[in-house]
Amino acid sequence: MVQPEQQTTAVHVVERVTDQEPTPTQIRDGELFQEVGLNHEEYQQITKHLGRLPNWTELGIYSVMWSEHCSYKNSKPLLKRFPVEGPQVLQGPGEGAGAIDIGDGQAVVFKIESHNHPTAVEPFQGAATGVGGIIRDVFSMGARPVALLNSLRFGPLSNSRVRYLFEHAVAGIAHYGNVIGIPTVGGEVDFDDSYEGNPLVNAMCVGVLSHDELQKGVAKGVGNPVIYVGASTGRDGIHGATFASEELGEDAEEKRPSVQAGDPFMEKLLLEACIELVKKGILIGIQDMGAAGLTCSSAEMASKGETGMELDLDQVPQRETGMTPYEILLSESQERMLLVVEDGREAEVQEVLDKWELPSAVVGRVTNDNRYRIRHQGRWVADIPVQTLVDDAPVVYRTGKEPEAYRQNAGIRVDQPSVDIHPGEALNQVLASSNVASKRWVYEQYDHMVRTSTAVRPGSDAAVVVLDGLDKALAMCTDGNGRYVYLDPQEGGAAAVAEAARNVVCSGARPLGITDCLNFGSPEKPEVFWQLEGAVDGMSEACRQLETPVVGGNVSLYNESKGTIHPTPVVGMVGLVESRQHITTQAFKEEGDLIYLLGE
Amino acid sequence: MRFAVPVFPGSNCDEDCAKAVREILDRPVDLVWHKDGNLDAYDAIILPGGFSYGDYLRTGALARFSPVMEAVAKAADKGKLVLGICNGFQVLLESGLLPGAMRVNDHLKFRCSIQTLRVENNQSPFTGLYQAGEEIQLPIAHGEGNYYCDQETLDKLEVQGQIIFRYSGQNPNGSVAGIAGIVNRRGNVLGLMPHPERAIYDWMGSSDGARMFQSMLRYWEGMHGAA
Amino acid sequence: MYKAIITVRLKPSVLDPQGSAVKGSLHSLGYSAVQDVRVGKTMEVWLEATDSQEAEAQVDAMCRKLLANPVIEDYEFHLEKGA
Amino acid sequence: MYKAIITVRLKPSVLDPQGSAVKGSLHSLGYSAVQDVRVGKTMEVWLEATDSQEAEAQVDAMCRKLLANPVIEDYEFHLEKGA
Ligand SMILES: Nc1ncnc2c1ncn2[C@@H]1O[C@H](COP(=O)(O)OP(=O)(O)O)[C@@H](O)[C@H]1O
Repeated sequence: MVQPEQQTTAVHVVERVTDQEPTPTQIRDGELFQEVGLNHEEYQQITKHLGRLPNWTELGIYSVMWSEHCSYKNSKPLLKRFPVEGPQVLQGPGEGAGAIDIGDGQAVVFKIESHNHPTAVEPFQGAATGVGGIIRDVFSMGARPVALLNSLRFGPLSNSRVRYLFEHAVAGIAHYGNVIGIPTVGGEVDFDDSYEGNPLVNAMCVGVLSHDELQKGVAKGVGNPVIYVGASTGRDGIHGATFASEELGEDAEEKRPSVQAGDPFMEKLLLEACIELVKKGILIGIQDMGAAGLTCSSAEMASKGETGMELDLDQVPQRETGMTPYEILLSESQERMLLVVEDGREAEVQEVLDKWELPSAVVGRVTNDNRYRIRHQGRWVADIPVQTLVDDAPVVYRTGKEPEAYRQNAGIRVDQPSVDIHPGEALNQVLASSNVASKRWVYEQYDHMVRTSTAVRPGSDAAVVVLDGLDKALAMCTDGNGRYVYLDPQEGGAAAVAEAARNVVCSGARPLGITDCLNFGSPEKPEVFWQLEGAVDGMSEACRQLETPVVGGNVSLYNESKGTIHPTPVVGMVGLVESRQHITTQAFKEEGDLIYLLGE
Repeated sequence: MRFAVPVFPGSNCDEDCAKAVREILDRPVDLVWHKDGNLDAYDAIILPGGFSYGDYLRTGALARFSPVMEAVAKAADKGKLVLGICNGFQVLLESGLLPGAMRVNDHLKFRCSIQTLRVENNQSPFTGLYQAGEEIQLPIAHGEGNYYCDQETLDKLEVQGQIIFRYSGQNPNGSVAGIAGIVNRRGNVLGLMPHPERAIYDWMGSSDGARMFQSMLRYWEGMHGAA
Repeated sequence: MYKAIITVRLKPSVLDPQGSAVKGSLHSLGYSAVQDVRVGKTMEVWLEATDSQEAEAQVDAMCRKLLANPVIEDYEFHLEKGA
Repeated sequence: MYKAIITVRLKPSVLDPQGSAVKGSLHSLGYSAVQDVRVGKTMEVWLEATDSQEAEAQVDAMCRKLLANPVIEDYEFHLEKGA
């Protein structure tokens, strides 16, 4: 087998690809790095890492890799506080999704992720592509997705724009899950003024696999091919990761990256093909092209493999003409995966991909020199030390400040609520509130029965999904309460975990672990950072007490538009039902049964 | 009795149908990739639900040109049993094996719920184990189940007993005459929007669907003797 | 290269739930002058053909076979000669 | 009474999976001359208006507000004066 030539010295990188692009000196002198969300200090670091001025393509790569969405630069120090270990944990944070042992050689894989900003701009596609992304995170671990959940926060339904956003977001979630054939079995919806301009859409996916099928997103083995598979690349969603890491300004509509549209049919083919490849055991590494697209997936795979990578962009399937390297690398076109397979087994892979009629191409090779190199039309357009993109991404250590309102609220005595309303009328008002009323309107649009494994359907505490061929089942739910966290971040954070645990336990399961999505405002505001810190501490403490480690999650900051949202950590919990006989539902069953009240 | 479940790109109830046959009937069942054009080895064919070809253009429109559909037509012609569930029903309509066409639900939304149906005809190979007029519970899950046919066709369906199931109570999609499922003139091809394979155990919310599979087996054994 | 612009509509006799819904929404937005709405599909198909007659025959066949469902839909199209 | 014939199309930069699927099927039916397919919507809206200018203004507003999604779609329309 012919090995690709190994570059030992730095290659010659072009100054710019087209006349429209600024040159490296123009970028420096005009401070154009600010346009892609990088500050002076970060630009200096990049120059140091490269030993020269970056060109526009390289600047784009750094800008997305160092965005909050990809690098967690603001939240990393806090995420370290989460308990992430436990005897049952097979895969903690760091991969597409976490994995927990459930006995019998099986494991459950799950993760939650946000798609808040895209939904605020285009609710149907924004919410739909959020679902598509989280499903890819789960099957890229080698797991067969078995259930979807979500957690939604919107402004009051009395506002017609909110109603539009809500209806279309629900339809988008339904559409993606229904078409791909994964039941949407649960979730939660809450309406509050604070989400009016900035709705939250968090989607969770749960999958199951055999231990030996667990995959990783690594690029290993010098000379091994890097294979691109799935939808072709267009100009959609360029800078989506950066967009997610900024406040939604008045100009969000114009500034938005051209919106990503999802194709759940394509993803269904991708899912089946990837699972077939996993079963054949041909894959060395597999990763979804999510936020920051090809750049993020390839750089992370090389970083985790402690290797390097060379990509030839001319091989990337493209759906528009004249795309620049910058655009190809940063596009967030949906339904795409990156695979690394053993050299020489390309034909076997091709056979599977052809059966599912999926576009694919060998777009690069694994190298051993820790460089991330990009070729385009015969020229090198980027040459970057891999670890500077991932491991050496900047970390921002912020300090929080207790908000004024919190101090004031602390003085209020709440043990004697003064209510002068007739209890019957109060009850009616409570039952009629959109937060308490039945959510059937929402979940009837979700196919919650496909796969014929749903034993407890939406409408109870946690959903229960039985496992083929086993007496066991999985209970799962999403929970969070922004108002509690607003009033007391630590208590509120702990309460979210506790509520999830109660729901799982009430369904007959023992909690196994959680995934979480931290939806907060701008971390640059000390009061918001204080909320984030408190919530993380509260959640961590609850997780320690309940022995439910955090095996993955997602951070969504900068949720601001005309004010900051309530701090809203959402907890997705999975529990194990040892026997189907233990499955319990919420409803009263028979006349004469005793009713107990447990707890304080 | 051997069953085949053709699999189109985008089918997603294929495994569920196979599971129902295995668990309820304990008979052999194969998933058959849509490019395979031969179904001679099978006695019954179940076209599964899902979103073949993403439901693009019209539901079932692109799947009907798959090679396997020629084999399905041939099997129907030979009098073998063909059951089309949900998207399978839509494919049967598009391919002309059943009369009529499907429109989007009148409320324009996808609807997933357990629905009450009335068994209008228990003389078909698919309904022998139900009582005539019996009300049964089956789940539905579709966005385009609003069955349409013109008056002339409807009159024929009524007179010839081809309407097998009707929605009882509220019509969940606006279908003509509350139609949930019909057979062809000969009676060996049934298309229905509800999902019998999702109602085979009580824990699923209903087990009424099991008898549809059992009816098929009983009918076949009546023709061929138990084998 | 030819471009065929095809319009597929539900037959007048077939109730159009989408059209009724759109009409309802327009009314509730205050467009009370709207009397009726029908929703259909438009398709643009680019194809190579030696002349417009051949293109026309091809497109007509595609419509009959696949692009429209004769049970509920009518179609019409026109051709543009393109680059 | 006026009839507005409105065409709503996905912007060229937005993925049209439906178009790709239809193209694939046309190819497998043997129409290999087909180069590309895009699928959009067409709407016919009948409305009362005192003159064509008023009708045009109304229809344009409806398109912007409801009938097209400006984030991913473009629209165009023409008016016919009807019975
Ligand atoms: N709130 C969180 N709690 C726990 N883990 C988190 C959280 N946010 C992110 N992580 C973990 O950090 C890792 C890095 O995320 P990354 O690979 O960038 O994932 P993605 O972009 O898919 O969210 C992921 O494994 C994720 O599970």
